[in-house]
Amino acid sequence: MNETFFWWKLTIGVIATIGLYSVLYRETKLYRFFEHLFLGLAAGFTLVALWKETLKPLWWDKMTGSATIDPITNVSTMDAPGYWVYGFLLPIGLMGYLVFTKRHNWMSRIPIGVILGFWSGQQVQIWWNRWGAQIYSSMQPVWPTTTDSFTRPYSADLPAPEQAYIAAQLYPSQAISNLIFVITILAALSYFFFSFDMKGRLLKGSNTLGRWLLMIGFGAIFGSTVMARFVLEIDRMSYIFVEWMDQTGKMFGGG
Amino acid sequence: MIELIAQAAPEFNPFWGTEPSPEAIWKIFAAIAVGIVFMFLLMRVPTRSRRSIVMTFTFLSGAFYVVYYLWPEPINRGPNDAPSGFVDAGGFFLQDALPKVADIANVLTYLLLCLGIYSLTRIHLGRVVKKQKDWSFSVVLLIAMVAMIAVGYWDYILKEFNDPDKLLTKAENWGGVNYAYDMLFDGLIQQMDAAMFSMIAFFILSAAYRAFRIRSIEATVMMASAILLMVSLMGAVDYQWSEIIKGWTNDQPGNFLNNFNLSEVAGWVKNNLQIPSIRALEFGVGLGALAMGLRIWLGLERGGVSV
Amino acid sequence: MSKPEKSFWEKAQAIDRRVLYAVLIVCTAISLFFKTEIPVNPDDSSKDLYVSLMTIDPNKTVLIESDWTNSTRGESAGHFEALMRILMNRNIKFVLYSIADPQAPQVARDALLRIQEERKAQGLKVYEPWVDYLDLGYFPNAEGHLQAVGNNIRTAWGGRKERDEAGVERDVFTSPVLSGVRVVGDASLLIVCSASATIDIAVERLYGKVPLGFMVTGVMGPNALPYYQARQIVGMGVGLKGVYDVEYMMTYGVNYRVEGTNKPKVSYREESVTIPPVTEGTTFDRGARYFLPLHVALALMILAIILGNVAMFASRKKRVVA
Amino acid sequence: MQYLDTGKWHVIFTLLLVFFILFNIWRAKGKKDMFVRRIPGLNAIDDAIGRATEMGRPVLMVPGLGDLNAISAQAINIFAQVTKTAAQFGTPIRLCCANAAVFTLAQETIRDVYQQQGQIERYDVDSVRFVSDRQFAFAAGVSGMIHREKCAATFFLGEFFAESLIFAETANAVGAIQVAGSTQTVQTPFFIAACDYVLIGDEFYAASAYLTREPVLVGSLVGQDWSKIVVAGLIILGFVTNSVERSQPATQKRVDVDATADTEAYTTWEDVSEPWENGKPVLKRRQDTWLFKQFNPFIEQEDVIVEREQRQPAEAGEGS
Repeated sequence: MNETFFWWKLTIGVIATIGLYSVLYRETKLYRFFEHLFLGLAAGFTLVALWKETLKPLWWDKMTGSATIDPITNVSTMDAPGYWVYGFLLPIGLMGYLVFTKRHNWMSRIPIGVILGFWSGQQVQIWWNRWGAQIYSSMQPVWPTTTDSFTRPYSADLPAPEQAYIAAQLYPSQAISNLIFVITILAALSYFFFSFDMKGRLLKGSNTLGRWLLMIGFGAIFGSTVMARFVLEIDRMSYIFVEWMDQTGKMFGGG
Repeated sequence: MIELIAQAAPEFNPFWGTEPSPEAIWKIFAAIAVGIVFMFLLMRVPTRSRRSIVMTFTFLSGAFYVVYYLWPEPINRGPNDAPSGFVDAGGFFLQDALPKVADIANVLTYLLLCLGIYSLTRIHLGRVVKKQKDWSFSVVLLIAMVAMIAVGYWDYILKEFNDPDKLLTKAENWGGVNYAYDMLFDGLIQQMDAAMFSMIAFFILSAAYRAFRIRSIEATVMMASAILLMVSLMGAVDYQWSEIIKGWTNDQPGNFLNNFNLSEVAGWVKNNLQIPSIRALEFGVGLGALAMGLRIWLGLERGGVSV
Repeated sequence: MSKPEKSFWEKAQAIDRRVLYAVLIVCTAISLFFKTEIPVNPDDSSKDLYVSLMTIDPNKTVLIESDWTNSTRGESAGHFEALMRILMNRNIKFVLYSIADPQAPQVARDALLRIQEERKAQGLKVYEPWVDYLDLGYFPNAEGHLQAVGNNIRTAWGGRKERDEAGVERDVFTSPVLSGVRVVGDASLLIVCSASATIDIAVERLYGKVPLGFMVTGVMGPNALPYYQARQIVGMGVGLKGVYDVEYMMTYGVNYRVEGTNKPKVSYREESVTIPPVTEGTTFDRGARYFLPLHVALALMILAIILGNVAMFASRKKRVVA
Repeated sequence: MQYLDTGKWHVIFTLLLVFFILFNIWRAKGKKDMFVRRIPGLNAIDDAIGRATEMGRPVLMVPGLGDLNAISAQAINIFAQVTKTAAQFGTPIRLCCANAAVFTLAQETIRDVYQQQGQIERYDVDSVRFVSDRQFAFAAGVSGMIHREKCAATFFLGEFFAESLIFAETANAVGAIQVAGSTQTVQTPFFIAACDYVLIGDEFYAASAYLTREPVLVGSLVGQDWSKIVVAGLIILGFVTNSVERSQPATQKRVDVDATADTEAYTTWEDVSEPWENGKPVLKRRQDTWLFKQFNPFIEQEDVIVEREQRQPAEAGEGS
């Protein structure tokens, strides 16, 4: 049973994959079929997960609490208290459903207002956690602490104190890189000034420079993202040509 | 160990929290009832005060996190500590309240979910009834949806309530429903996810061929850094290049030329050009979010999404 | 005036995108069947991650946030499997949980099972649930949950029960894995194996409370890089290159000199560290299998860009002449 | 007050930024047509809609995949502006959502727009639709729709992830004018590669101010600029002082002690044993500098010891 089932599962997966890939050729009836199948299944799964994964653990269980009854002594111990006030959330949430009514549609803004309110409050709270360390790490020293050599010498074969000393130093090459770092961040920052006109050579220049530097950044992102995308395609190929074929071999090749 | 067990026992405020028991259910119904009454009261309010009502809800929810942030955080809190003084007590309260408050937004979001499914079903039922173009595909969609719901919940009930010894966690004990569910979910949904996702690779290729042209300085620098990164990701090329450099430097690790290894150069570009430029951009976005958050929280905007 | 014959380059410029698609499919599919070991120089971020994984206190627990699903199997599965192999080889206890997606726990479970089978076949120690690792499953509400974990892990995970070796359901904090953990900082490391923006949440909510390490897809790499540069995380493996880096370091060690060679295959900037190769169990796996096809794909990509530009210029010149 | 978790500094700094924004919003009250720098992507909106009207094809708007937060709210704000124009021309619109809460908000907002334009009879409830909350089901659905309805103009604004390029390339295949912008920096390059107009980073938030010139919005934009200037200033101050300090000889070294099972992390100073290393003075390390101390507050061991009397375990867990 299991092997056969597994093969069917793989096979159907392969067919579905090809069905969706068909849109690469043209938007055909085949694609349309699998698209709607996908949408339907996804919607169905959403409704399953709605209770199973979210409302039950997040809302129902916490509202009712939980207790275990000891089979021997038959004494019930509370594991988690029930927070009955969670019940109040149901009507609040249901107000959203008034959006389709003519007269009370404004009330749908109440749950939305609450959700947006929480999000907004958090912004104040997380700003520093996210940016503080990054502001600090942008304050890079740009003055070399030593001029013994231009770049950091290779210290693998030196005694420990020497290594420690070299590790602690800031060599000119690094200092220059740091300077470039600081200039880049300032230039890029200047590109995002909206409320006043960028007049004067310096501001205009840094604005343009900022845009170019941003493009370099985007290029780099593009480069490393491309890897991820291709790997997924490769993984699909391996799904079809390696896994499915292996399983098919096992099924029919007497394996 | 004792201390840990003591901690494992839950703490709760006897007013909000109740022992799991039949009467708890009554309290819950009471809460729901109060909510519904409240809802009907809201339906009566005059048009002019609506905005302020919505704003109050928004403000109160935002205020919690702001206060949580500004209030001194109680440190080094032991499992059975009693607060020392008012500030500490406030800190304790906020700390305990946080997880519950964090739930509210999600519960509300998910309570709204059916609204989305309603819209989807509406559109496709309409198509079927009106026999519009492609109505047959809408039938496929609806059937798939119903099937998934039925199988999904059946499987869930079997696994959740009729399986005390967790036998169904192993495939060999499965029945037809469990197989059906696995087929629909693992066999179809998951694979279709992956298929759609992997399609991006093709689009990238064609986009690169079509759009990555040396038209302006911007386009050129973007292309150049993209290519540099891609080459540096090709381990073999990178390695061969470093071998060549080893040849020049006759394998002196200290030699300056070693900085021209592809991975070194790519790393340098990332660290000194990508990170700062993107970081500057992100600062802007972060500030934008902060500002937008403040405007929403304090209800300063009018029109658009705000009343 | 008669329309001039289209030149090769003009045709090339107007090439049907489907041709490109076909080429990509064929090339990657074929190259999957060639197995070769490709020499690399691992990235610093991968080295940092691997070194901290190999040097953390084996008696402390590692928390693993597994936030990937089948759709990013290509990269994330490689990361996760490598992580499992490392932890099991070092005999470190770990906790699995997910916040990104309800499916994430199942996918992680399957991967864990694969590794278990593999190790059983190789006659190595097999991890026991409750004793060696805990599988806490999915926690909805990512932000809220990590906030709660950072603020008090014992209340955040307090309610969870698992079956102990005797099959009795008990609070997870009574298990050997978590019994030593009072605050999240008591864990030696939190590894986020993610394909989504949960890395931002992790930094926002947990930075400074526990050392963070990332294993992310190539897409999230650039997102995570600033955190690495700002030392908010100890290290990270990015994308398939990251997977292959780790597999490569497992095979050849770090700063590890084989007799008769003056330079190690993989050298690390902190010369005091020396990590011998992993001798038991599999080292090269998914990363090694996909690395060659990746080369082919990237080469295609670069070729496409170059051809695109050549075509543009060539046809432009022709137009000037005509 | 014990701000031992992260130090006082960040609270003050955050409050400063908040003050800047609010102060400028207050300052802007009643002012007319304040300056906002040109944002090319947004000037394209009218042409795009005009084109759609001529071809009689729909305008597609997607507020991204994100949950209901300021980002999707902002996207819908922009779409409200787009819809205004579309409503006047009577151009059909499609707004596809991947999140039910966002869908609710969009539904409500778009209806308001038609109402205000006095075009309520042109408003079709099904033009704002929920497709799927599953990323790639959503991608499949939307790209199928782009193919079938041959949308003439597409607006992808909000939190986009992997699906961004699927949309962009599909829309390109049917020859639509595309305006795109994502707060997800990682996706921006793909939009740049495939779309006609792209809002980069912050421009997305500036958009509604640019389109409406509402004093409140422009005011907060000014506040954001002030904050950026402060950040820039901080960075400049930082690299100067760091550069100076890093070349000064150190007398003390900062030592951070990690949190253990029974105490929080704390910090102490340790005297430098020999101020000279192989003939050169020992210089301050990164963590010995003044600024580092500001960003990583210096917490003495005694600060982290808090005396609290113990509750009775019975009280601790009622019913246990």
